[in-house]
Amino acid sequence: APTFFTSAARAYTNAPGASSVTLGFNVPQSGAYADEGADELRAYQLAVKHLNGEGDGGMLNTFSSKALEGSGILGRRVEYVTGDTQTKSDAARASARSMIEQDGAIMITGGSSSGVAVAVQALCQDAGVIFMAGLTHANDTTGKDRRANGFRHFFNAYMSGAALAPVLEANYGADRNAYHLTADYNWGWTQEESISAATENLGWNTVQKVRTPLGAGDFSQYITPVLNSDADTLILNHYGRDMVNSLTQAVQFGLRDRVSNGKDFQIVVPLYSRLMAQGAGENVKGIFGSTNWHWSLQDEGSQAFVRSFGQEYGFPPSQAAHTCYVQTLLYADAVQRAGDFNPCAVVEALEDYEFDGMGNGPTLYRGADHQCFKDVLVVKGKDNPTNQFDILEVVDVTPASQVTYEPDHPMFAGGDLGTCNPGA
Amino acid sequence: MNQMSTLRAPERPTEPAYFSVWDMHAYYGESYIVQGISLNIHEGEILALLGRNGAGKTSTLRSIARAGSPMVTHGEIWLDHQAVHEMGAHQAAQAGIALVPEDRRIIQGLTVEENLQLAQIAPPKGWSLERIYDLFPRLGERRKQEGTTLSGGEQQMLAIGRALARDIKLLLLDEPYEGLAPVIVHEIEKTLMQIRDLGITTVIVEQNAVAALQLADRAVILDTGTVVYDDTAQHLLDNKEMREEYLAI
Amino acid sequence: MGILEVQNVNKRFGGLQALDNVNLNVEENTVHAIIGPNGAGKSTLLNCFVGRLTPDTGTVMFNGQSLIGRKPHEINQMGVSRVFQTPEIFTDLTILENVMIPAFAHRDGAFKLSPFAAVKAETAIRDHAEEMLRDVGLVDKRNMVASAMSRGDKRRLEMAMCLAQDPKLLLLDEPTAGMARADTNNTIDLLKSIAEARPITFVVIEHDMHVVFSLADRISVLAQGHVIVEDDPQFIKGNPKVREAYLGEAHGE
Amino acid sequence: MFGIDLKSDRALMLVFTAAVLLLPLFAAPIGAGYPALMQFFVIFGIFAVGFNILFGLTGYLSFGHAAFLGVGSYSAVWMFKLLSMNVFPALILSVIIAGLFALVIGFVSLRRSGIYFSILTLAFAQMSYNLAYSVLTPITNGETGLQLSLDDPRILDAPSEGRLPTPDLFGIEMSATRTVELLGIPVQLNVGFYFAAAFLILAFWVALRIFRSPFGLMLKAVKTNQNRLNYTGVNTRPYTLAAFVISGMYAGLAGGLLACMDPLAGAERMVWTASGEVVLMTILGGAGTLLGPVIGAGVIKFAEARLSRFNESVVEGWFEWLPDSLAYGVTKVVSTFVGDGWHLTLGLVFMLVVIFLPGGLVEGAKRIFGFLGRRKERDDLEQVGSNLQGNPAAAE
Amino acid sequence: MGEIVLQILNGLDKGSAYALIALGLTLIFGTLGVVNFAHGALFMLGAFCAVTFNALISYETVTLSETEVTAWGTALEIREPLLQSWFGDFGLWLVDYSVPVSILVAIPVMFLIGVTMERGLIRFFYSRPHAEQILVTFGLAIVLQEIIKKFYGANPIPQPAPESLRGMMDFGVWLGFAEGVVPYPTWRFVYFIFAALIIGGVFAFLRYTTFGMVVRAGMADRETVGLLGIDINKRFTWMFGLAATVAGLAGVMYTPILSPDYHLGMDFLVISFVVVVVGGMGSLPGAVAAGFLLGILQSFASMNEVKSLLPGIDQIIIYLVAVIILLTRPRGLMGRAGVMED
Ligand SMILES: Nc1ncnc2c1ncn2[C@@H]1O[C@H](COP(=O)(O)OP(=O)(O)OP(=O)(O)O)[C@@H](O)[C@H]1O
Ligand SMILES: Nc1ncnc2c1ncn2[C@@H]1O[C@H](COP(=O)(O)OP(=O)(O)OP(=O)(O)O)[C@@H](O)[C@H]1O
Ligand SMILES: [Mg+2]
Ligand SMILES: [Mg+2]
Repeated sequence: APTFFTSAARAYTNAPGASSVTLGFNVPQSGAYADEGADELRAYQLAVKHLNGEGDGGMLNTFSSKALEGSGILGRRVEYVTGDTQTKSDAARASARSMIEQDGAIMITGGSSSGVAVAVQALCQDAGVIFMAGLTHANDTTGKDRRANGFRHFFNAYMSGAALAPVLEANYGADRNAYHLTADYNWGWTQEESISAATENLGWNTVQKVRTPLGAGDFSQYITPVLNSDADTLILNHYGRDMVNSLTQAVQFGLRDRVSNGKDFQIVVPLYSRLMAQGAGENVKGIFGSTNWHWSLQDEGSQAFVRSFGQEYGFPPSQAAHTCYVQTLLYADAVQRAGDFNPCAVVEALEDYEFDGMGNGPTLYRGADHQCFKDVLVVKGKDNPTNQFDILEVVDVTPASQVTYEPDHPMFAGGDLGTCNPGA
Repeated sequence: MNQMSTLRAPERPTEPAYFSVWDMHAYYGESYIVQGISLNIHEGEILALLGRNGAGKTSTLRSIARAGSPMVTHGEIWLDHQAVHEMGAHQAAQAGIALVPEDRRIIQGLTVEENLQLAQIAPPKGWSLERIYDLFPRLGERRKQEGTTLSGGEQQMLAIGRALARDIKLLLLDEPYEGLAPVIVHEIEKTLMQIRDLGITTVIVEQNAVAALQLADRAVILDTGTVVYDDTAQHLLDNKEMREEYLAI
Repeated sequence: MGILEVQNVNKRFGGLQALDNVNLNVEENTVHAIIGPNGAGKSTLLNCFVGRLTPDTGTVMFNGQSLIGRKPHEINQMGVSRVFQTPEIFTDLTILENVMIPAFAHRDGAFKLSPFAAVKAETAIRDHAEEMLRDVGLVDKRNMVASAMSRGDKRRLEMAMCLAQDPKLLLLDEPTAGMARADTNNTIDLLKSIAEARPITFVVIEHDMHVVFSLADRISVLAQGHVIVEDDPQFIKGNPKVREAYLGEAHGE
Repeated sequence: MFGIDLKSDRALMLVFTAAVLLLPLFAAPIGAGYPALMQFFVIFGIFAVGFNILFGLTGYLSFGHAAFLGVGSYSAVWMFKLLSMNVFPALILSVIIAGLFALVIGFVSLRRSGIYFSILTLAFAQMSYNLAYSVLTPITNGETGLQLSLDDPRILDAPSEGRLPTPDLFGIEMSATRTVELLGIPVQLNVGFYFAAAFLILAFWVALRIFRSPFGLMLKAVKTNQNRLNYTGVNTRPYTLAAFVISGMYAGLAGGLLACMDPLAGAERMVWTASGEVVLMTILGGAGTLLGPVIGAGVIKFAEARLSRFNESVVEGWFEWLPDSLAYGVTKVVSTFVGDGWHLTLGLVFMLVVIFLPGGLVEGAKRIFGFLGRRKERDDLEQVGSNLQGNPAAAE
Repeated sequence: MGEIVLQILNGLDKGSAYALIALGLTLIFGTLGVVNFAHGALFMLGAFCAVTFNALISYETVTLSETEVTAWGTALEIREPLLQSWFGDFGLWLVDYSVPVSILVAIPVMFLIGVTMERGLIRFFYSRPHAEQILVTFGLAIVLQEIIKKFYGANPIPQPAPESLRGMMDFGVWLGFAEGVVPYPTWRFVYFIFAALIIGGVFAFLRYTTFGMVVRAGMADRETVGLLGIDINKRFTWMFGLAATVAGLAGVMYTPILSPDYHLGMDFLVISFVVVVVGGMGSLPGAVAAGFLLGILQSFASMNEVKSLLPGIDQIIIYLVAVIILLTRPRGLMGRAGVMED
């Protein structure tokens, strides 16, 4: 068995002392996702405050579980270390290892890309600590690369497809020719697969799937062929900076003013990031996509979170911040309920756990793959934003039942959770 | 060694000559090469600077021209009442100093003509290109050729031509005959006499001491960075002892 | 049959006929001087011998083997060394290392992978290199970095480097240019003693007539890419063609 | 210096070995004493030492060396997946494959010199990276990186159940760590670290021998005057190619060791910034010096790993003792340079080192000791780069 | 057919950007002999000149609302654009045209940045090894980039083109195609024209003044040029300012095409080095030609027909072409002998 600390006569890796427990927040601090990482970090710091009984308590007040009392976790004060994933698998793992080996972190969380999430999740499995994934949307994280020690609260590409499809049908009809531009790496492919499957179910026709290099910058050479195809819908399987650029440029090439097959040409961005969408400016207006959470939601939990976050930092949180905050609370709660920091106990407490009051309605942490099942938001770029954060409006909430799939669904097949690993 | 005793002590002259160097010391990094050299030349005179390999002749010329290395740490250089020691290389050049370096330093990537034009960009302008081509017809024939592909002798002509393209007061020649065929040496000798007749003050470093002394008014011999002889050229030609000791002729 | 035979070599640079049907025959164990005005094509000819340039037409045979189309290092390995007109040395290395490199090349050939040998253990090579430095009078400066040498010293170093290879044919492009008269005389003596001590052939380009006439067994005069005269030294001086093209009227040495 | 005669290679080797072996002791107090980082120190040390054999000696600046590191890692992980978790087969394959890769790329790239060579190597590495990231995903597992899985064949090992195995040396796991208290500081002694450290020492010794060999002398000669070398009867191409392949194999070894410590190989290992990093390590420490690259690697990896860790609340902790108003300002200023501003510090370090210590850290240290110590001592140190260095008596 | 023309246009457009960056880079790199890894950062700074200018002219006064609150319970901010309230329609126009107008700001700013960089740092590195130049300029690039990140964050900041130049232009009708076959965004067309003007201007400046010759000479042998009475330092400073300005302007005008972020420079750095080297060291026309060549090839390699034959070719085409060109032409397209070959 892998042993990171043979000398420690403890039952599991990095067992906390009597007074404090250390969590590792591993977020991108450099590279294209640095702002998203910064927002995640803000959420983590807020979560730590709330766990330690400082501030207004945020979602602790609305959380369905009342195990947490604002006295740390199991009476230990919550401390944290931070690190830079640089949005690279290697760097993220190095950073996570240093949190585990040097700083004694018992749980690692964060990240803004699926590659990083999968890589760090595997590391945590080997090291015997819990990984609470941050923003990761690829099917693989809880599909083919699922691990017993890893948990994902964020939704995934399959869910995006399942949620978007009905809305697309309602707005654009069942007879469309879709053209996919896809970021040429793992996440892009799973999203392309999921979305095309969902739209083909509606009766849409997929005319072309084109892979574009990550960070291409100028996408013009991929957009002009769209003009000459018989497509009437462009689906951008891009995230972050690629999304900003490809969307901006698609609009620049007049796609939105185009009429094709007698229909108005449409663009769809299946996964939105509100933070990044600012970079696309005017161009997002009226464009459909999906998101895990949005600050304008009116439920109690969301409002409580937006309030604490907004008062602390002066602006509303992003979906990345939300998922990270929630993950931290969920972890703490699981430990509290289990009465033990042992990762295996935590796994047991989280598996098939149902909760509410965290902004997404009733949610299930499914034991079979460690994926959360909850409602998915379909959003649209807002036509008349009232301020710089008011970019998206929620047009539909797809109920969890419609986005639920079997653990061995073909898009998620091939994975094996294995057994939980407590280290030592 | 009576010549030694007639050496002027490095003592500041009250009235600087047209061109004078006073107690100049210079270093390459930490190697102390020019170890207190003083020179005095009247306007229009030619001074032959002689000495063995490594004696510091080139270093002295470069110091006077204010080239980047060696670093002059002490001393004064005066040319026509201008304090050259306070100048940078380009200012010294504008004040009328021209150095024809020992390795010629023809500029790569530039044609013969461009090499000459380059010399005329900064004031003051000297001979016209036509006049230079008249003096060295070979350069005229090859004016469009890249300077560094010229033969060794041609490069030497170009280097001298480049100096003449500027209006100069002091010409520093570092081994101008090196690598030249006897005919050309003769040509250049004639040119140097022409230059002397124009009244351009000249310092010439030359291994062919006889040739240099025939041209020169004064002679200075350097050894390990210090002046060991300073007198008229004629006296040196007559002084067998010094010639044998320092020049092997 | 000479050691170096050059037949009908032509070389053009654009519009310039740098070498115009050059024929040359260098006898073994002699000193063959090439003189001629600047730009006559002397260095170009030498470049054709060592593989720096390829003649447009013509043949160059060394010891019965053609040199045309061979790489510089191959030609050198055949026993041809060259001293350049502007010194080519390893400026960042010490003087001793500069001489040891050709000694290694001579012993080990064009390439030898010996990552675990130690230079300092190569006493034979070092002794040989030091001997060469002693010959040219640089042995006291052997640990100095070569870039800090004066020009005359660099020439001497390059000569030592070539000698360390024990070449059959040594090409010297103005070996004494820039040397003090005393050292020029030493160089003449050195070359003479080398020529006596071992079987070696010299091709010397030189403008210093004192050197040429002290050393040469035979002289070729090149002008405008063309060999105008080839003869023994005593006949060269008086040759009117040579006087006109090269020596000039006033030459009085 | 320090009473030790660094002029002797044996002494240098001894001091180096001791320093590497005692690293956990020195690293612990500065927060660097954990396995992951110390493994990085030695592994990137190997990478940089190898790079320096090419760059420091021949002056050929390769901007694609990370490709060999990446290839080494992929080879090792494949070996873990297919054959066995034993590190030796993995390392052997890493070195061989990286060497072959270097042979091909070097053969083509070395037809050019100077900047043209640099761009050729860069182009090859970028092609490798782009393909590894996308089209070659079946071999490289793309963005996520190649990792072990439960259903790997691993024909020599017993089937793994439930948990993934870790790389081992005939049963001793690389990840095994023992913590001992020394002077009140917990010092982590890790198998993987010592395993890699042994390789660093070996790699350093080989590099030292190369530096002192006629082969090394030829490489230095290539750097100063390739032209002269050709006219001296030396065929420079095989020399440069040999240096290229050797340094490629060093990189492959480093890549293989990375995979041994953490069995995942990501495509980012091959991207141009990764190649740039080893260039920076070498120059920062001092190109052409023996110790420089190792030190440069340590500095950069330390900055990357530790500076990003000091977030604002950590910095606040440092200045708690200051009066509140002052503490706030100081915290703000200091945290600009750490945490998510760690790149800024790195950039400044690069600039300051190269401005004030030309020649890199080692060169700078020599200079400083030169001013402090006697002149004689400095002369000794300057000799370290010479092939004739070693036993001075033998040189006379 | 329309597709091919469109891809050529795309290539020209991309090529314009590559050529402009490479032009500035080769002025410093191929001509002054300094390996300037901060050149991408200059491009990025140019882009942020546009961002800053836009931010300044769309400065808003903020008052806190007494009645309304935000979703998180703080008082709502009411923003009032300052410029419009002062200048009315002209203010609006200025905001609309902020990208092209910011050129006027970028020229002096970038020139000053270039001059400061040269005076304060680069000139101490002319005679240093290339390796040290790389280290110091790379360090500088990181520092500049982090400073921008500090002020503007990591996310891209959109800079729309002026309203009137935002649409499409039917380029095909000029070439005799049917209407609507070759539509092309107007702004990209503007960028192409702009690049052509800058390139032409720089060429004219270097050809019809002695400046170019002096700088070339100074690079080959600074000392000798100095000994000929020319203050080469001053010229180098100017040259650097010029190169920085060219890079900056390329960045300003590119912002509507690519929303700038702090990392923009690094993304262009490698490709611009490749372009310069493929063009040949020391050759300005080479750099420009290589820029356009690589741009066009990259566009063609991205066509579906090509990609289906050679998967992934669009990701490596630039490097592949670089390898092929450098192996067949030793000094790139038009390189001069001896420049940075050792
Ligand atoms: N760049 C340098 N760095 C260090 N020392 C140098 C440098 N250039 C020359 N020297 C040293 O300075 C001394 C004088 O050199 P200089 O070139 O002035 O001599 P010289 O009289 O011109 O000799 P030559 O007749 O050989 O040209 C020599 O001992 C030489 O080794
Ligand atoms: N690469 C080249 N391109 C063009 N012309 C050249 C080239 N190399 C040499 N030349 C020309 O060829 C002629 C012969 O040059 P070469 O160097 O052989 O002369 P040389 O006889 O050695 O003269 P010197 O005694 O002055 O050294 C010269 O006119 C020179 O300008
Ligand atoms: Mg001299
Ligand atoms: Mg010649």
